[in-house]
Formats: sequence, C-alpha cells, structure tokens
Amino acid sequence: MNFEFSEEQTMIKDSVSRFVREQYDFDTRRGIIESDDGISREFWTMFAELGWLSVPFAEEYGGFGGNVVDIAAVMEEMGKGIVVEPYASTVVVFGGLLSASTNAALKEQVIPSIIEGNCLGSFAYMEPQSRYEMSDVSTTATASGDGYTLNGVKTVVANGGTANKFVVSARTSGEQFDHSGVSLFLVDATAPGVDVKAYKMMDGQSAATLTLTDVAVDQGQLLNAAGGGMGLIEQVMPQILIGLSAEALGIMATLNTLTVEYSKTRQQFGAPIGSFQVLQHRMVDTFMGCEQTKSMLYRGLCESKSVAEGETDAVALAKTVHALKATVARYGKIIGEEAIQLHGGIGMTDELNIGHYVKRLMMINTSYGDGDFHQKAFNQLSYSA
Amino acid sequence: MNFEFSEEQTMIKDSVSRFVREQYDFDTRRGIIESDDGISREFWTMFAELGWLSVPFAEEYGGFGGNVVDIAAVMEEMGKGIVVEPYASTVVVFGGLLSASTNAALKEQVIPSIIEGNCLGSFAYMEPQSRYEMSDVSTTATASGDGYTLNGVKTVVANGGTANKFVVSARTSGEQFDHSGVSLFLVDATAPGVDVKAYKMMDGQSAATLTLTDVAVDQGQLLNAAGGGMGLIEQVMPQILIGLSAEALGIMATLNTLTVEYSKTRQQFGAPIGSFQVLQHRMVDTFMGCEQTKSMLYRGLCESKSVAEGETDAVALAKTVHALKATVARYGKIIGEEAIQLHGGIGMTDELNIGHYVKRLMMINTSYGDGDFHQKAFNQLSYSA
Amino acid sequence: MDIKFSAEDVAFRNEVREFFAAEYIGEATTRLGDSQSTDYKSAIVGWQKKLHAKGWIAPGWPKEYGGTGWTSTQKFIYETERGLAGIPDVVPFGLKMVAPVIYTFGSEEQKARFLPRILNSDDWWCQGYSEPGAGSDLAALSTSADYAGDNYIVNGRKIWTTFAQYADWIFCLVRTSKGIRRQEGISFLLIDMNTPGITVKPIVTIDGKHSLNEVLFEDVAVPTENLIGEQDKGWTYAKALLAHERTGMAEVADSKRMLEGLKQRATTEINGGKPMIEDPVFQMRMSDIEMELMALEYTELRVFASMAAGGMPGPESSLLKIKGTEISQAIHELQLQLAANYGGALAGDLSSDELGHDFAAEARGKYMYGRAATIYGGSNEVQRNVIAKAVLGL
Amino acid sequence: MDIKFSAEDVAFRNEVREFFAAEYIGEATTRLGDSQSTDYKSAIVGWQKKLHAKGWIAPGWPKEYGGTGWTSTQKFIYETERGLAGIPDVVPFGLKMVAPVIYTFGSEEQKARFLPRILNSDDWWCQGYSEPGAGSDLAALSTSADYAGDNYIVNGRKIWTTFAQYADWIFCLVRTSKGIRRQEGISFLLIDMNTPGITVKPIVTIDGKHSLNEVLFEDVAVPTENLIGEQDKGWTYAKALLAHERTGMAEVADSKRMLEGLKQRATTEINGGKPMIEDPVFQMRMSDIEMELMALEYTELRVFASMAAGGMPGPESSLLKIKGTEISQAIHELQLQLAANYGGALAGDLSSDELGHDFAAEARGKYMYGRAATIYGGSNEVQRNVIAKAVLGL
Repeated sequence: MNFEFSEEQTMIKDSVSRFVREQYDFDTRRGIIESDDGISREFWTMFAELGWLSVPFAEEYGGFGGNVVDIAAVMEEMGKGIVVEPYASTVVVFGGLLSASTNAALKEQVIPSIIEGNCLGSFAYMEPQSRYEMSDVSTTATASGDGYTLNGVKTVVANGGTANKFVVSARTSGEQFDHSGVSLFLVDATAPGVDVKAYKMMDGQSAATLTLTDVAVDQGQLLNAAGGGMGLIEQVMPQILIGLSAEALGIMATLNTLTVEYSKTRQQFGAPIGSFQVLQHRMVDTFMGCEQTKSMLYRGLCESKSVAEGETDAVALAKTVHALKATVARYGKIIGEEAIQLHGGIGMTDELNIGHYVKRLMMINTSYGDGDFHQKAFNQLSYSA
Repeated sequence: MNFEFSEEQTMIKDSVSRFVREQYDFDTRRGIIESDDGISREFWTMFAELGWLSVPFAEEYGGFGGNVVDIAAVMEEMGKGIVVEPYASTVVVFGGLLSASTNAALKEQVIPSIIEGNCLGSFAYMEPQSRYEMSDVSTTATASGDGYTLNGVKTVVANGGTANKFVVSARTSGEQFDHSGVSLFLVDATAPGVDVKAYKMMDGQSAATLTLTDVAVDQGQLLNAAGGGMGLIEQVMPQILIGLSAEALGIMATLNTLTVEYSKTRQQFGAPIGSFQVLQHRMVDTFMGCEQTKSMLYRGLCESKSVAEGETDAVALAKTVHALKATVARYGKIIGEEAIQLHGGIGMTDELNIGHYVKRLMMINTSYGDGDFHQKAFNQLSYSA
Repeated sequence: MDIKFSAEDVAFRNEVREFFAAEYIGEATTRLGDSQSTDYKSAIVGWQKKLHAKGWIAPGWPKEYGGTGWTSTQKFIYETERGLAGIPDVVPFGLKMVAPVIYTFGSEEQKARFLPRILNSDDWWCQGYSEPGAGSDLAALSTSADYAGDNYIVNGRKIWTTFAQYADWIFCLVRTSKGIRRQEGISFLLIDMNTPGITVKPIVTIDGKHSLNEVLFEDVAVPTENLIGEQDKGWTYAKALLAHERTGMAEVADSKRMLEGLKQRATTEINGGKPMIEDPVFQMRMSDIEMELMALEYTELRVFASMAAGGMPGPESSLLKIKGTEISQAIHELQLQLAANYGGALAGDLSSDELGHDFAAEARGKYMYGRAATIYGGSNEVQRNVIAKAVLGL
Repeated sequence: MDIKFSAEDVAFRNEVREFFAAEYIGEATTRLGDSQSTDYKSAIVGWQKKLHAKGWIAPGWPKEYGGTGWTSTQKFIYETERGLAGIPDVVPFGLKMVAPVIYTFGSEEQKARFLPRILNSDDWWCQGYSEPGAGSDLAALSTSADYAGDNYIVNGRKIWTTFAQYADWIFCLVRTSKGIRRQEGISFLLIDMNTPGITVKPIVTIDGKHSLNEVLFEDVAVPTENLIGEQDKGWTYAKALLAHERTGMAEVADSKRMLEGLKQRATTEINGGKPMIEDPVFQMRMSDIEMELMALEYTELRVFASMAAGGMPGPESSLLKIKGTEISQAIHELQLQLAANYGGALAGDLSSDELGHDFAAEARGKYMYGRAATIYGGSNEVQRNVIAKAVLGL
C-alpha cells in the first residue's frame, strides 16, 4: 500500500510544476487570455515537445501509455497555475473518448495529431434543454446514404473557440431521454454546416455554441457502434471527473496556501488577522476540506487501477467519482468563498490572482455536472433497491 | 403594528413565569418526575385555579376565550421551566381538537372538566407504520349497530400514562393513506377493550402504546362528521405547532442564556471561555437563531389572527407554521448541541439542567413531525405547480 | 400582536405604488441597473431629480432640511415598496451618508452650501473612509491632513471608493493629530474632487466591472472651512453615521423579489425533462433560504415596530446585516446553480438565444459582486464581534 | 498509488476474521455492549483474557513486554476488522494509556509489577487527569501530592473518570511543586484504588447511564515507589501518551458499520408508505455523511501508509479526530431522526413489539452519549487550535 507517485509520474509532475512556477506567472497568463487566440500556441507546442500531450495515449499511437494517475499528476499542477491552454478538453476529455473508441482508423488518424500538438479537441454534448443530463440528446443524426446528417445545437462547448475537431453526441435512434440511441461522431470544426459562435468564459477559457445544419458525416466518423455512445461516455467519465478534480485540488491547495500566507501578514486591529481564532478555525476547516478532497481523489485513483486490473467492479468506481466531484463542489465552494472573504476588499479585485483561481474552480464545478447532480447520481447507485 | 402582548396576555405570562421561577425549580421538577404519577396533581389543580387551563376555551364553556397568542404566552413560559405537567397535550392539542369539534354535546361534557382540572387528555394518532403521516391510519372503526367498533394500535401517545380521555383517529372508510375516511373519536381510558401500556419519555413526560380491541363507541363520541377527521386536524394544527414552538422558544432562550452565563465564569487557559472568539461567534449564531425563531413565531401569531379575521388565506398560515416547526428543529438542534458542547463535561451530566432542556427540545422536534417533514410540507405548498 | 397598517398608511402605500408604477418606467430600470453603461450617471441623476420633485428624495432627513416628515411606518412602507418594485436605492453617499453628518455636526454655512445641492442631486458624493491598511479596522487609517493656515494639506490613499469616477465631492476621514488612542486625532473633511493633486484610479472587481476606485491625494489643499465640526473629533461624527447606516441593511424586500425571480427561473430550468422547481433537493435548498427570509421579514418588522413606538431597536436589530447579507448571497448562489454551465459565459455580443440561456450573466455578476456584501460596511466577522460584546456582554 | 495488501497481509486478515467469528460469540456481544449490566466487568475481562491467550491483547506494545510484534499494516488490519465486526476495543486505560508510560518511563520494578497484570487483565485501571477546573486546559490541574518521607499525600478531586467503579488502580497527574510554568511541577502517580481516603462518586450522564465518576482524594498516602520517572516531570510523560492516543481516533471501521446499520434501518422505516431510504432528501443526508466517510477512510489509509513506510504521519493525520467524531455524531443524528417519536421512549420493560419500534433506545443512547466525543480527549475546539498552530503555522 502506498500513495506515492511513481518515479516517472513524479518527473512529469515536477516538470509541469516547474513550468507553472517559472514560465506561467500571473501576468503571462493574463497576456495569453487577452491575446486574439486566448491561448498560447508556443506553450502548446512546448507541451507537445515535453510529452505532456502524449500522457494518456497508448504507445502504439506514439503515446506515453499513462493512466489516470498520470493525468491527475499533470492536472493538479496545471490547476496550481490555472493554465488556460485546453489540456483537459483536448487530452483528457476528447483524447479520452478517442482512446476508448473502437474505431481503429479514426484513432490512428487523430491521436497522433493530438500528441504532436496539431489537433485541439472538444466534446460537444450539452444542449439548450439538457442541463447536465448526457442522455438528453435532441440533436439528430439521420441516416442518409452511407452516413448520417446531423442537425442540432450544442451549447457551452468547452474550448469551442480553438478546437479543430469535436466529438458530437447525436441521436441515431430512441426518444429524447433514452440512454440508448446516442451516437458519438467526430466532426471537423470547418465542416460544411458547422457554425461555431465562440465566446470567453470567466475562467479565461473559451466556449462556443455549435450549430449543426445538415452536417454530413460518414460511418468512419462514428467513435463506436451507432447508438452505443452512452456506454463509451460512461467508460471515460471516471477519467474526466478525476482529471477535473485533480485540477480543482491544485487550485484549492493554492487558494488555501495563499490565504494562510495573507492572513499572516495582513494587519487589522493591531495584529495579523491570522491570529484571530475565528479565522484560524475557518482556515483549519478549509485545510481539512482540501485534505479530504485529496483523499477522495486518491480513492478514485486506486479504484481506477483496481477496475483496470479487473479487481473491483465499475459501480464502486462510479460511486467514488460521483462522490469526488460532489466533494470538489462542496469544498471548492467553501474554499473559494473563504479565500475571498479572508482577503477582504483586495480579494474582490480583478487584479489579484485569488478571484481567478475561484472562477476556474467555479467553472470546474459546473463542468460535467455540479455537486447536487453528482451527489444524486451517487445516491442512485448507493440507495436504490 | 405591534409585537407586544396585551395587558391580559402579559398578566397570564407573568403569572406562569412567576410560578416557574418561584415554585418549579429544578429539584422540584425532578421530584415530580420521579413520583409515581410523574406529574404533580397539586400543581395541576393550581393551574386550574389560576385559570391557565381555561385559556383557549370559549366563554360559553367557562373558558377565558383566548387565542393562539394566549397559548403561546403560556407555553413559552412553561418551556422556560420545562414543566412536565401535560398542558400541551391536554389544553393545546386535546382541548384544541374539542374546541374545533362540531359536536356540541361532547364539548359541553368535556371542556368544562378540562378547565376544572378533572380531565387530562391526549390525541392518539400515530401508528407503528405511520411515522409522521397523520392520514396513514390503519386503525379501523367498523360500523356496528348505532356506533362503531375500534380496532388498532396507537403508539407514542403523549401523556399516555395519565390521560383520562383520548381523541383517537380511526378509519371509517377509504384506504390506508386516504385523506378522507379518517374519523376522530373520544375514547375513555378505562373503556372496555382499551389497553394502555405507559412508559416514560426522556423529557420526563409519559407516553403509551394504546391497543384498541373491539372498543365500542357510539355516534356521540365522534368529534365531527364521520370521515372528516383530517379537516378538523388541519384546522387545529396551526395551534398545536405554534404552542409547541412557543414552548421550544422558551427553552432555546433559556439554553442560550445559561450558556452565555456559564461562558463568562468558566475559566480555561487563564481566561473565561466566553472570551474566545470562536465561542463568541457561535453564541452569536445561537442568539440569532433564537431571534429568528421568535420572529417566525410572531409571524405565525399575526397570521393566525388574520386568518381568524378572514383576511389571510389558510394556506399562508399553513406555510408559516410548517416553516416555524422546521425552524424550531433547525435552531433547536444547533442551540441544544452548542449548549452541551460549550458546557463541556458538565453539560453531559444528568445532574445539570442543560441536558434536560435539550431533551425536551428534542421531543418537541419529533412531536407532530420533525424538521424535514415540515420543510417538505412547506415545499409542497410553496413550489408545487 | 398585530401587523396591520392604519387606513392612512394603506392609502400612503397605494400612493407610493402608483407613483412608482407611473414614474419608474422600464427604460429607466435598465439604465439604472447597469452601472457600466455610459449614461448611468445621467439616468441616476434623472431619476433622483424626479424623486426630489415629488418631495421623496430624503425620507431620513429632518423636515427642516428637506426631509419628508414621514412617520417611521411611512418610511418603512416606502422602502418596502421600493424593494419590491426592484427600484435601486438612491446613491447613498450624499443623501444618506454625508448629509446626516452635515445637518447634525456641520456649520450653518456648510448646511446652506451643501444640503440643497445634495437634495437636488447637483453634487455627486463619494466616501473616503477605507485605506489599504484600514479595512474593517477603520481606525487604523493614515491619510494625513496637516494644518497650514487656511488649508489642510492632505496626503494619502483612499480605497474601495464607489463611483469616485462620477464624484464632485468626497468626504474623508483624515488624521490631523497623532492621539494616544487611534480613534483620536481623526477629522472629517469635505473635499472638492476637482482640487489639484487628486487622482482617481479605477479598480476592476471580480465581476469584471468598474464601480470601485482608489483615490490618491498628493498635497491636496483643502480649505479649513470644509472641516466638519471640530478638528480631531471626526471619529465621533463618523461613528454616529455608521449607526445610521446599520439600520435597514437587511434588504428583505429586495431579497423577496430576488427569491420570486429564482422560483420563476426554477420553473423554466429543466433537468432530465423536469423543471428544477420540482426537484426535491433543489426545493430544500430554496426553502432553506425562503424560511430564513420569512423570519427575517418579521425580525425587521419587530425592529421597525419598536422604533415606530418611539423606542430603541432591541438586540434583534443587530442581526439584520448578517442575516440579510447571508440570505442575499445564498439566493445568488442558487441563481448561479440554476444557470449551470452558462453561469460562466461572458457571452459578449451573443444573444441569449445564441447562447442558449437568458439569465446567466446576471446570475454570475450578482454572485461575484455579492461576495462583497459580507466584507464592506463592517465585515460579518466584525458584526459578530460587535454582537458578542454589545448584546451578549462577552 | 496502490492500496493492495501483500499475500501475507491478506492471510493475516483472514486469520483475524476467523478468530473473531469463532471466538466473539453473540452472547458476549450483548454483554460487552451494555456497560450498565451487572456482569459487564466480568464479560469484558473474560473477552480480554481470551485475546491475551491468543497473544493479541497488546498490538501497540513492544514485543519484549508482551506486544504482538505486528507490522503497522497488521495493526491496521486488526483494528479495521475489529471495527467492522462491531467488537468493542479493549478498555484502554491499562493497555493503551498507562502501560506505554510504564514501559517507556517506569522503573524495572514497576514494569515487572504492573505490566503482566495489565496484559492478563488482572488489574482494572482508570485515568485521573481531568479535574473540575481543568478540562480541555489540563495543565490547570490542582490535585496536590505533598512529599512526606516514603509517601506522597494526595488531596484533590478528579472527574470524568470512566469505570472508576470497577478500577483497582488509577494513574494520576498531580501537582508536586508550584513551578513557574503551569506545566512544571506535575508528577505522574500510580494509586491503588483501595487506599484509604479515596471516594468514588458516580456521575450519571444525559443518556441516563453510569460510566463516569468523580474520584475524591482525602489525605491519600501513596508510596513514593509508585511515582513514574522523576518528580515534577509528569507532564512530559503524559504528553507523550496523548500523542500516542491521538492516532487512530477516526474510527472509520466503526462508522462504516454504523452507516451500514443506518441504511438497513432506512429500508424498514416507512413514511407515507415509502421507505425512508427512497426519500431524496434523506438520501442527501445519508450521502453527506457517506461521502465524508469514504474520504476519511482514505485519509486514514494515507496516515497509515506513511507510518508503515517508516515515516511520520503528515499533516492530514491531525484531522482524524475532528472528522471522525463529526462523522460519528452525524450518523447518530440520522439514526435518531429515523427513530422519530420513538427516539425519546424509555420503554423500560416494554418489548419492541409493544413499543412499536426496535432501535429507538440504542439510537437515543448513542446520540446522547456521543455528544461527549467532541468534548473529551481535547475538545474539537482545542484540536482546531492545535492544527492552526502546528500545521498552518498561525
């Protein structure tokens, strides 16, 4: 039993950490966000060169052959720098879906380009009416000749402004809420009929509304069997939730550290505010919240490994990742709000980094379901007859 | 607009308050609870002589003609002394049901004996399977000749050990959960077929399991039209919930006062514990909880008056009393737990009064529905289409 | 035990409602609500002049200086109706903050010079209290005003100054002497914002907006006639003002209106085909707030009733700010929870149809800026310290 | 990143399970669980002698004094299995509290005299630390031990002494000198409970039970040979013991078992014809706890893993007691919520059929007595103070 990262994992973790500390200071990040692209292509190329983009991919495609532990290692450090380059969207989510795809040709075509840094990707699943329900899909994929025609609207598509390719969920059969009948297609951002309306999110990352009007796709663009998209999504969901939670953990730890440090220097009523017992106890609570979140993340990592090795059933892991995301929501909210409150007026300013960490934490909370959503999913698995 | 008690109300409030302070000290109360009867018949006779038992009853039966404000005034002071004599059970609940009864003969027979102190009463509604659902009634009232035969079991019947008479809910028609078909009967504790198994509750009051085996009742024992019992219960419920909440408020205020006082004298680490900021803030929170509860009680009192005068609809009042009981649950729990925690070890002892106040508060919480039950009832009224 | 209004009060309430319905038109609503629009100042001033014309601009002032002469009940009714109608309060710095200090502690010349212009919204005032090193601990302020013949020479930095960018005047607490107690040696100065040496630097807040500022004073000469009362006694005047500020911070009417909005939106937000308002868990989250608000409404009424009866507000008045801000923040949080992924969208030019959602930006803005509610005007931590001492005697 | 046990450890776990299943029979369960029954002491002693016979009575002791020689992993497995099986821990005062002080700081004579009798449960020990004026602030203790030739003469009152009514010996912190710092001048004494001048007064707790006591010392003569280590250095020994006590206070396995019980009961408690476990709101209340417990289980594993690797536990260990007690209290609360009206019934002779309910008394008892969990052993307030200082450096 151990909760250490392996030597290899530690190396990559350290390398991301060094990048954040040495090259990704707050002003650099602000400059990137304010640039036209909103991301740094140079840094992305560097990520590719350092091998970070290859982490979770199989060696046959040129990948590093890592697992969720590797992803968590990278994402936690990215969180500490609130890196806006779309690593989660491209590598963890989009890349994760492709890795789990049964379409060998498609994988061979796309994965190497992700690794090389030439393909930014995104998963377009949300619709105006769907909120967090992945199976609430009204975008249609109508059979047409050898392929399908896609019609529908996808909203708040992560990395929408820069993604070259999207995995799009569309319904090949069934009714609006049916679990089966959802299919996943790889769609090019520049394909005829694809309209991308991009905008900024408050965390500096981009998003878009994706309108699909008679977009023609062929069988080769299906990630797996038609109608079987939900199964593939569920298979990848632990990796997605773990990746985002690891990023959140990095943010939470950073916010706590910054707040404790500030409380030691900020003087009010003739003493550092960190000497006031009420604030001390609240910082103890945020510290404990962060440690509990870390423990839940480690639980997810250990169980992922067990599932991969066939020793634990996937339901236990599903319960854990729902609990993990709900825990991130709970403590993330408390930690973010306490960070602002304890910083006082200065915590309210755009100039200070605190608010920006908080905003990314808030965005993670609503990505792939908020706290209540995941806790209810947890309840469903735990307490149903 | 005013939130004062009238001169008459203040007089009766003061008289209960004086009784509690001067005659109902903690040792006296303990002696009463440990006595065979578990209540003081002398005090009860005194309550009658002082007119307290007549408060909510109409003048035509010898009552004082008071309303819920009068009841609240009495109950709040009773709470401050955690008086174990069954005032709530007999006067507020049992008496309230009789007052609302449409059976004039029954009222004429029973109400004066309550006022005189000769009749202790109780409402037997709960069943082993029913939890807090009043309409979940499986006790049967089968038509038989001119009357009915009652069969069934009623559990945790308040004041079960000493009540002379019970109002019993039984089903004259309909299925187990049906709202209509529930009827209310006045049943004598000594009637053939009535078996009373009494025991103590942790608040020093008594309760009983009531087993009804072929108990014969006639039409004259019906409180109102057969099958219309739920309507009558709902009519009286605001009074019941307000009465218990007022008692709870008296307890909560007492616990807060005792805790603040203790914190000023108890020394730890060279200072009174009340000087520690963390405890100060928590006592501020319990103070605010108590004030908010008081405000909600006053809201219930004002709206009761408006409903009685035909100016507000009963739904607004029902919402308020559900919210009131849920508020009592929420802050009562916090106040009770903080009182014990801040008293430390001594708060854990049976010898100190703190635990006994807390226990009565806990019993009030589960009487006629706990916090979640009432909050859900509130939601039902507030958020349903 | 009664919350009924008299017939006169009911008539007054109707008059207020009618006036708001007639005069506070939709166009104004939008402009008054958006502090970032270019004509915000003129919209505010326009609306305030309309209120002044009606004679309702200064309910809190004594009648001799231009107050309404209303009873406390009328003031309460007016504020309640304003909140329920969703009309923003008047900009408080002139009308509610400096004016009471001027008419209570100022000279006759100062009253004559400043009060009429405040009533008519001719001068826009801002507040110079907080400093980088003096937040909740206001007495730690260090901006200096050195006496030099006819002038004080002011040097220092004030921060969190709301709408300083629009202001003609600023009222400041400045240090004129180094007293033994930190509260001594502080004076209350009125400063013309056009005086040379004053620089206003915008502060963008975490909602991405600009309403706060830093105000820098570099050898700013302020005529001694702009001193309120006695030199070195400014803390006393400011404290009196703070007490004034503390009543009526529960903003129950505003929260009620927001909560109604929340319920409405919960009927249109759908998850799994069902409106969120039918979700039992979300219902609990809403009623956690709604029940607190129902209680707070009566707490406010209790405070008001004892004041209307000529008494002092009881200890329950101390919780108004804490509970009021906690409730409004809780509503903001649920609003944002309802907005889901859309809550973070800086949709810019996209219409709500193009974005797929219609209240996300508002929900985000209120949540983010709303975090300040528990920080300014005496943080909620300081409020609890005050209650512990003043009410519980700890 | 791996929580797998080695084959040896798995074999050990199986051995523990089998032993518990075979030897810890139902009859013992009931008697061990009811501290109010007349044969509670003999039941406990009987079970502990059985553990001693197996060689498992003292996992924490060094092997030379009779410890098991287990690895940390084995100790962890043993504790986990014990908790999951619902077997109460050994009475800690002898085996886990005084014994480590004796074998670490005691003389050879003391070791020889006391340790074997502790191992064999021949002596029942109790703890004399707290005093009426010294609770969380232990160093404030005032019980005096005056040196008088061969004896110390002890005078004072100890309080909250668990099972003093059964005890043969008590270990006490007493004041032997008035030092400059309050922590100085405290000594660690072993006192025979049969010494004249000792009076044990029962304390009934709010659950109506008697396990705590007050122990009064009136001119009690204690041979100086019963002093541990040096006079006036007792605080050092006690502190070492407290650190020993602090690890493993999360009681995750116990909470897991209780939570399983709660879920079971939620399937049989019905409201409106539906089991409570299907109620969406009650589900949230359960998962609020279950999720915390899932995390805490891994926090405990993290602490254990770093200790197993020969390191010191990291900062995360400090939260074990706080979270552990908060979680167990939260489970008690839900249990009592499930019991509804029945929770308050002191049903006495009534069978559960006659009462109408079967776990009400247990739910009440656990809730009431469980309030103490955040008070004793360093209140949770003190625990938070400690973390603020030691971990956060505040």
